[in-house]
Amino acid sequence: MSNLSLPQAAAGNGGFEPRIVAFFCNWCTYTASDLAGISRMTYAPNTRVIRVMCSGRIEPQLILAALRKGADGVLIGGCHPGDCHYQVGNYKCLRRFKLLKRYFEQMGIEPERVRLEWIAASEGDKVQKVTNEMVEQVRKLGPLNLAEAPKPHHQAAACAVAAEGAVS
Amino acid sequence: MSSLQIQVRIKHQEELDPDFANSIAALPGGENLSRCIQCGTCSSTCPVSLYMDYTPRRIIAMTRAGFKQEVLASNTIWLCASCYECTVDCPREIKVTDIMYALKRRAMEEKVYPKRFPTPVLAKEFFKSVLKTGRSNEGLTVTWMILKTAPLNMLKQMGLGLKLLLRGRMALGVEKMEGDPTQIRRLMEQVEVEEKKTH
Amino acid sequence: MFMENKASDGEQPRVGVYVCYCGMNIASKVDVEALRQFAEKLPNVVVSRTYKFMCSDPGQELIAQDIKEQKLNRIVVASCSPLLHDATFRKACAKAGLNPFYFTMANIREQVSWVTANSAAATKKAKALVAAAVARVAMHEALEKKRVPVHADVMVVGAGISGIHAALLLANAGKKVYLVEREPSIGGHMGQLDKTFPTLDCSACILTPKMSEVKNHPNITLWTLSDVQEVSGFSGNFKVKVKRNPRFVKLELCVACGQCVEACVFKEGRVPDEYNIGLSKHKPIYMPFPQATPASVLIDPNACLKLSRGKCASKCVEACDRAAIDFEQKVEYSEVEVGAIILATGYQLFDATKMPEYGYGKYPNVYTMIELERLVNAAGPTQGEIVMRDGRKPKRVGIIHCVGSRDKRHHPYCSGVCCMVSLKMAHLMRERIDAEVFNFYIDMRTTLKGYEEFYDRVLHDGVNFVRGRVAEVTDWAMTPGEEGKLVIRVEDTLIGVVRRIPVDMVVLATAMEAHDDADDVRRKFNISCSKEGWFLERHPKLAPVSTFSDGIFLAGVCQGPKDIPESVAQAGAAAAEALSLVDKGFVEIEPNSAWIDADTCSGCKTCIPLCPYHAISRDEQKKVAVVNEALCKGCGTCVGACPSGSAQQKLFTDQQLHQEIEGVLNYV
Amino acid sequence: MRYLYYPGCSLKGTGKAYDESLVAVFDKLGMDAKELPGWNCCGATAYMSVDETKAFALAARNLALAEQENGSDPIHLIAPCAACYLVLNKVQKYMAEYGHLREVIANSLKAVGLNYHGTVKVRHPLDVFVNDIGLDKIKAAVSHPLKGLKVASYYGCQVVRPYAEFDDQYNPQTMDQLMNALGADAVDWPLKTRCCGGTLTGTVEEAGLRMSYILLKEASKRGANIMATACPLCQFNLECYQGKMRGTFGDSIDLPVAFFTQIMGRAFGLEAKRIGLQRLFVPVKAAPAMA
Repeated sequence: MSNLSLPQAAAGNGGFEPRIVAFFCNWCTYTASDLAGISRMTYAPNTRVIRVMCSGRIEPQLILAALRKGADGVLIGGCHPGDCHYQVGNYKCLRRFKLLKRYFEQMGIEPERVRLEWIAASEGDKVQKVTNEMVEQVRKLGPLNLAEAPKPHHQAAACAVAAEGAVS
Repeated sequence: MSSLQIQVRIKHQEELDPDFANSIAALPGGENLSRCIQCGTCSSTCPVSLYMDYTPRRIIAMTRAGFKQEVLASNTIWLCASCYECTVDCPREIKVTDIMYALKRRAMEEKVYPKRFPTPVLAKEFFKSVLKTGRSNEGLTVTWMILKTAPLNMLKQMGLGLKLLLRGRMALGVEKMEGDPTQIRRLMEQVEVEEKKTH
Repeated sequence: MFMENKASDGEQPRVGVYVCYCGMNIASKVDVEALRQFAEKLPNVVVSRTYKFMCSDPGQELIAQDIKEQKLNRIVVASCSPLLHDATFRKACAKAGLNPFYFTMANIREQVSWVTANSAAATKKAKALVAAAVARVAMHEALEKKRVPVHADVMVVGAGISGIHAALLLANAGKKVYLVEREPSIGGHMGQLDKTFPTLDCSACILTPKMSEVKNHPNITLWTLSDVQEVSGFSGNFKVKVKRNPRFVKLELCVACGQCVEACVFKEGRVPDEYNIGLSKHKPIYMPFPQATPASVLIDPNACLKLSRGKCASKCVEACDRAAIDFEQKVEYSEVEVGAIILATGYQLFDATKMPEYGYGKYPNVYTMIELERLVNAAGPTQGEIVMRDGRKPKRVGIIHCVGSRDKRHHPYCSGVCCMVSLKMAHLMRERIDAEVFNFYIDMRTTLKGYEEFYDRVLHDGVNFVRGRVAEVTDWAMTPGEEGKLVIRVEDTLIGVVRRIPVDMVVLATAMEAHDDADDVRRKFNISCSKEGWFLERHPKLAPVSTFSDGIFLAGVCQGPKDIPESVAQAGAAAAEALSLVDKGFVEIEPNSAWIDADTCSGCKTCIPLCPYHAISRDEQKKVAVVNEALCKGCGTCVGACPSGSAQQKLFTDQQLHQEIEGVLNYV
Repeated sequence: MRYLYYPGCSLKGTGKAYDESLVAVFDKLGMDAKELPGWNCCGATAYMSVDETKAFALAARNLALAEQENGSDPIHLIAPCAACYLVLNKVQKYMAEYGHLREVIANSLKAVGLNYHGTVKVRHPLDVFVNDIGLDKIKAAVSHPLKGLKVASYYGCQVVRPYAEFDDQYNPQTMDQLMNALGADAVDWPLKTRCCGGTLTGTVEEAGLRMSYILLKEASKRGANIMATACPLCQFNLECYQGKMRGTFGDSIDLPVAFFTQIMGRAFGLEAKRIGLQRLFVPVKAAPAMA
């Protein structure tokens, strides 16, 4: 397909293929990614989708765990504001996400390695677009080396984010 | 001897150019070529289609099907006045005007435009003038064009030229841009270098 | 960490992995044999197989047999989306005696083979997803689905032909139905049409009996001038709050005699009549249309002097010998409980002024199709006489198809019905006034039963067909024959020549589009919309009237453009779905609720305000949080926020998710 | 708001009166819009047919130059010529839309010491007059209301297509509003945006002539006694060939065609020479209030 610019190993970065863990909510983004499939929209093969019922379930520990276990980036997909199947789970997710990004900077991880997107059930094309963009973005950043043993202050930070983000 | 004039009108697949459509669709503005549903809005909205040998809709269909020779030799692409009416009205968001430009350029590259047809010459004259001075001088360019394509017309156009001169609407000399006009030439050369790099 | 993991219930996991070819859907991209071999070597995997179609009976049998013979206690199927076949395979497990929640799916079709260009990359991605499923399933526990009784009543929102049909079916099946309509009468768009294609039945003649059946049905509660305000609860047990606007006329007393309308201090109509698309005007007190149901007048509070200014001789009150007029009526709210909801909210028509090239609103003799429907109707503003706004009768009429449809600047979709509507109207114009008719179409779509035959008939009627999309309608005359006419400029694409055709009347077959407030409505009901604003069905083929919210079903055009027979058929399907839900008597709830480990809970109360369902409270004695399972809907927001990891969610425990993360990353 | 003025080549030649009248009107309205230093040809229409990328690069050079003048506010670059307006806008859009093109142009500009970040806003004077300055201020500047002047506002193609975000593409109103504000009557006519054939008159004369003739005829038929244009090529075409049209079509076409800025200048009481009235072929004196 000519109009789908498949991000292939670009120049530089020695053919680095980023590994991206994606957490998609069941009702909107996971459904949208199924729709992308049904519509045969080809996109970069670098994401690994993990389904959760609601983006509100995503906690910083999960994101950090993914990065520690070898992911180069994490993508989170939830329902658009006002559309959450569980009313407000996506807002909780957003709140945590913003805080987490700040901690990321302090930890020396590029905040661009995590991305939160609102993707409705009908937006199969957005799954395609966002995935491709995310892969390109992380490809530019290069591999993340967090694979060593978990640093205690990371854990603490994650807990702090979870707790602070919880305040609604 | 009077007889019915007949002509063979059949197209064999091997006479068509299978890459033609893709080469046009790959250019900026060509991306929606394949999405045409042949509704004819472009033709009916076109103020010049009454003169065209193929209406714009047919040019799109023929381009898509690979009728390269016919498309590039058509008068349609040269009659396009770039008014963008088709581009704005197309329900499939096909940038017909851009496609017409692409076809004109292709015809010039392949040197298959009507003999002594002034538009390609005019375009090249503009180009030269800009390279030299950074600006285009319509009067001089048009004069050159007439001389090159239809010298006899020169006499017919003299009156108009004179009137323009008298009213200060045509300069004989060329007004140059401020600053360094060689920057233009260097810029144009660099575009060629960059284009080669990315292809 | 992964290797040592024992199943949470202490038993050593014995996993069976089943890789589906899905015909060539998966196998053409993913090397399923390599995937099978890869799976075989994963920890805990006892058996790994491939099969052409895992969802087929023999496919399911394969699993059942292995469960019995190989003593499998965990099953992974790598095939399509769990949203499609989770239930199928859970059932297969249960049939073989395994708790169905010892099962999980790896989606290697929608997430892999259908979206990946490169075969090697697809296989690699599929391996990662299978590894994750194998890792996760080891952590699964035996769970039970909870059964909740359902409420037997049903609500139908919108009372056009779809809503009417669905409501009648349910009511006839003995269900109590609340039918909610925001207009003063039921009937919808169908009530405005003159004739229906392809049989040319009179629309009112076939609709009116159904409308009065609604009115008289003991099982139907009809609320007109009403809107749904709030929906809470879930499948089987919805609570719906309905706002009921005042009619200022007592329904039970009014007999629609019309004395009040006669008596109104306004001698002429002053409010553009919605039913006649503004082609006529009605008084502040009016009957929506002769067959309106309920058969009652109503008062427009903005136009009525008494209601807007408080001052009027109120001749209407004097005229009504049944004392039905009541200026004191107020907005009322009703709250009802229903087991299922059918949305049949219909559509609106594309605003033709958005395409100024067709001159609607600028040239008086440019009409929309629905305006013409009213104009040709015997009960319409001209009693069926076809005269234009300038008082002339059209001799030549141009009908333009696809106005706002198949147009990426407006609606990319085909509205489906306009070709047939345009053919019907062309026929009527020939028959009624012997006008010369031109139809301008891009592609003629006459696909259903009897439609092509109708096209043939209209061709024979002598209607002119020009294949081409009209570029513009102007009053610009280039020839004497064009003077004083509307000129249609179009390429006759079958000839390849641009034509200018002067006509007296232009008719625009405008697109069907989602209501402006469709987005607000879908939010109220917690369902999704497609890009174009139509309510989104659960599956385009296999669940076309269901939504992603269980217990909420769709009927008619609110789901996408349809004609009358299709709308009625879909309304029937929606009624059947609702019936099968409420008649079953109970719903099963996915066991994905949250729980809190009382041993580790610090009692910080972080989770309590987060729960949108107020399902978490604090046990003041033990000083810990407690989840009320009956209220929990299983979003997991509390789990995500718990600082001590004490809150967990069934089917999505931390452990399960961490295993899944490790699985996708560490084995490929 | 910071304005710069990009006249383009035509306004230094056949459209000199447009340049003169625009500058005079700016001056009268107290607008500061100096000429973009070092500007070059925009690369318009004909150029596009030789090498599109080069044409875009030429246009982009002007935008880069304008951006250099950037103080704290982004530059609004006023391009009165329809073709310039279109090409400058088009390069903005296409650089955003097509990554490859953006890269080639950015690299080429860099090689000659220029940079463009996309901050310049390309504006047509009609847009500036109606939406920035406002009709009230323009009304206040009118000293000679154009009573009895019936104007057919002619927008032509490239001012409104495909990039005019400031007006309706099918039925533009800004020039009509402006004319009404000057005390003239804007005539409602259906061909406001129909192409004049300007690019064809030099090459396929028959086609170009007929297209212009159709416009002039319809405007006259609708009662116009002057036509206002916003493009040098339209003005040239519609005005300078009227003699030829009379010969070709045997019709007594005789309609003054002026730049809308000249009509503004007249209403502001500016001296005829300052707004280039003497440069017109068809004298405007015949039109009411224009003498």
